[in-house]
Amino acid sequence: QITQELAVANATELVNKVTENCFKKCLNSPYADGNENCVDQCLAKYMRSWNVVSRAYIARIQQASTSGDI
Amino acid sequence: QITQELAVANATELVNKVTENCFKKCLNSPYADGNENCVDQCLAKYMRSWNVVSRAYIARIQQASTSGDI
Amino acid sequence: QITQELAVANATELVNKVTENCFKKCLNSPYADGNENCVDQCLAKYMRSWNVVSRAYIARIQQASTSGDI
Amino acid sequence: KEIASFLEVENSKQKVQMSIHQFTNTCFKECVPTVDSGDLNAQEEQCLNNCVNRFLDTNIRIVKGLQSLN
Amino acid sequence: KEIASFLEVENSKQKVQMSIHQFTNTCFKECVPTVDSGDLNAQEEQCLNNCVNRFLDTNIRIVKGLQSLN
Amino acid sequence: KEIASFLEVENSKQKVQMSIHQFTNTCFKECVPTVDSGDLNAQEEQCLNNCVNRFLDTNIRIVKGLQSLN
Repeated sequence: QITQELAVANATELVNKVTENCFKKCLNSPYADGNENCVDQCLAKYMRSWNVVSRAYIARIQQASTSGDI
Repeated sequence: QITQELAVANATELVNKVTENCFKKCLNSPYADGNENCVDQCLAKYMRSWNVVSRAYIARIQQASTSGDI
Repeated sequence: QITQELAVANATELVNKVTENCFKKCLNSPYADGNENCVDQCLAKYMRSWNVVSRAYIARIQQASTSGDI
Repeated sequence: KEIASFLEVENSKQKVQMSIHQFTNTCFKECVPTVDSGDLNAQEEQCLNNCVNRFLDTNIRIVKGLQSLN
Repeated sequence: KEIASFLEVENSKQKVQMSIHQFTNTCFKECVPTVDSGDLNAQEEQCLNNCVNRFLDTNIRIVKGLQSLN
Repeated sequence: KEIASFLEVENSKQKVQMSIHQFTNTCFKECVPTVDSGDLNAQEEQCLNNCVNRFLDTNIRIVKGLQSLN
């Protein structure tokens, strides 16, 4: 059950961060029009970025735990 | 008592956000002088904005709950 | 034990804030090279700033508690 | 059981409040660039309204987009 | 009872610490634009001092302004 | 005892997840300035990789710097 709560916390954090970032990149004051196409592409880019960052970070953690360093 | 604690949390959040926003809009580095007039107007504008945002958000929530969408 | 937990929370907050600020001031996209010299100086400046801010804030608190104002 | 439903209602009210704080913070920054009076002018008010609605549109689109990835 | 007053003192010390973190973060960004040595120069130090004091002035003015609305 | 070690593992997994959220948020802002397709180009991907590694370098350097002050 704890695992599930953490998964919800993670999903919520992801939704919040993507919304914030893509709102800023795709929409501008005075916000008269939406930009769904940009939002969709931004979401795709964000998820790809998440994967790149994730791989890079985990590679560093493994490297550090192998070399005994942190 | 819980209701009261939440009211305090809300008031604190409001004070913090208004302070941050109005400090940024009314004062500039090297911060030699204050600008009380601007801070007062900024607070008034912020509270009016809070009301506009609040009405717009609640209208969306009601619309969504009526149409069954979220 | 509580005191110790708070000390850890404080140290973590400090590390996070210094890292964020010095990363922003010393490194730039596309992040090809590091800048250890800048990071070291930035850390030194941040700690000195922390001391200045700390003194100024505590002076205000004492002044307020003396005058009965907050 | 009554306590549980009381807590649930308080919790969802609190979430709405916190969202209003967040939207006001985000939209005030973008829609109210200057402080020269305590009133909102017509453009500012329109911008705040649009901002909330576009932010919610973006949020909903991203949630749907993420669900379709699963 | 002793435990309660111990916790209260720890809690208010912790709040002061967290405010110092927040002020240092805000004021460092504005008052220390470049990192070319580990020392603060006179203007930077003055700016940091002013920044804390103006931030607290703003905070107090906003709290009073909100109280007068009630 | 098994519960304690389960919680510890979950806790450290959660910290890694939250760090990935934070790094993606920071690095996406800097490395992905425009959204004109859903794909990352080679420079963006390289920048994201570098960004994570430089951020971690900075973090480690600051932790070591703070330890040497004690």
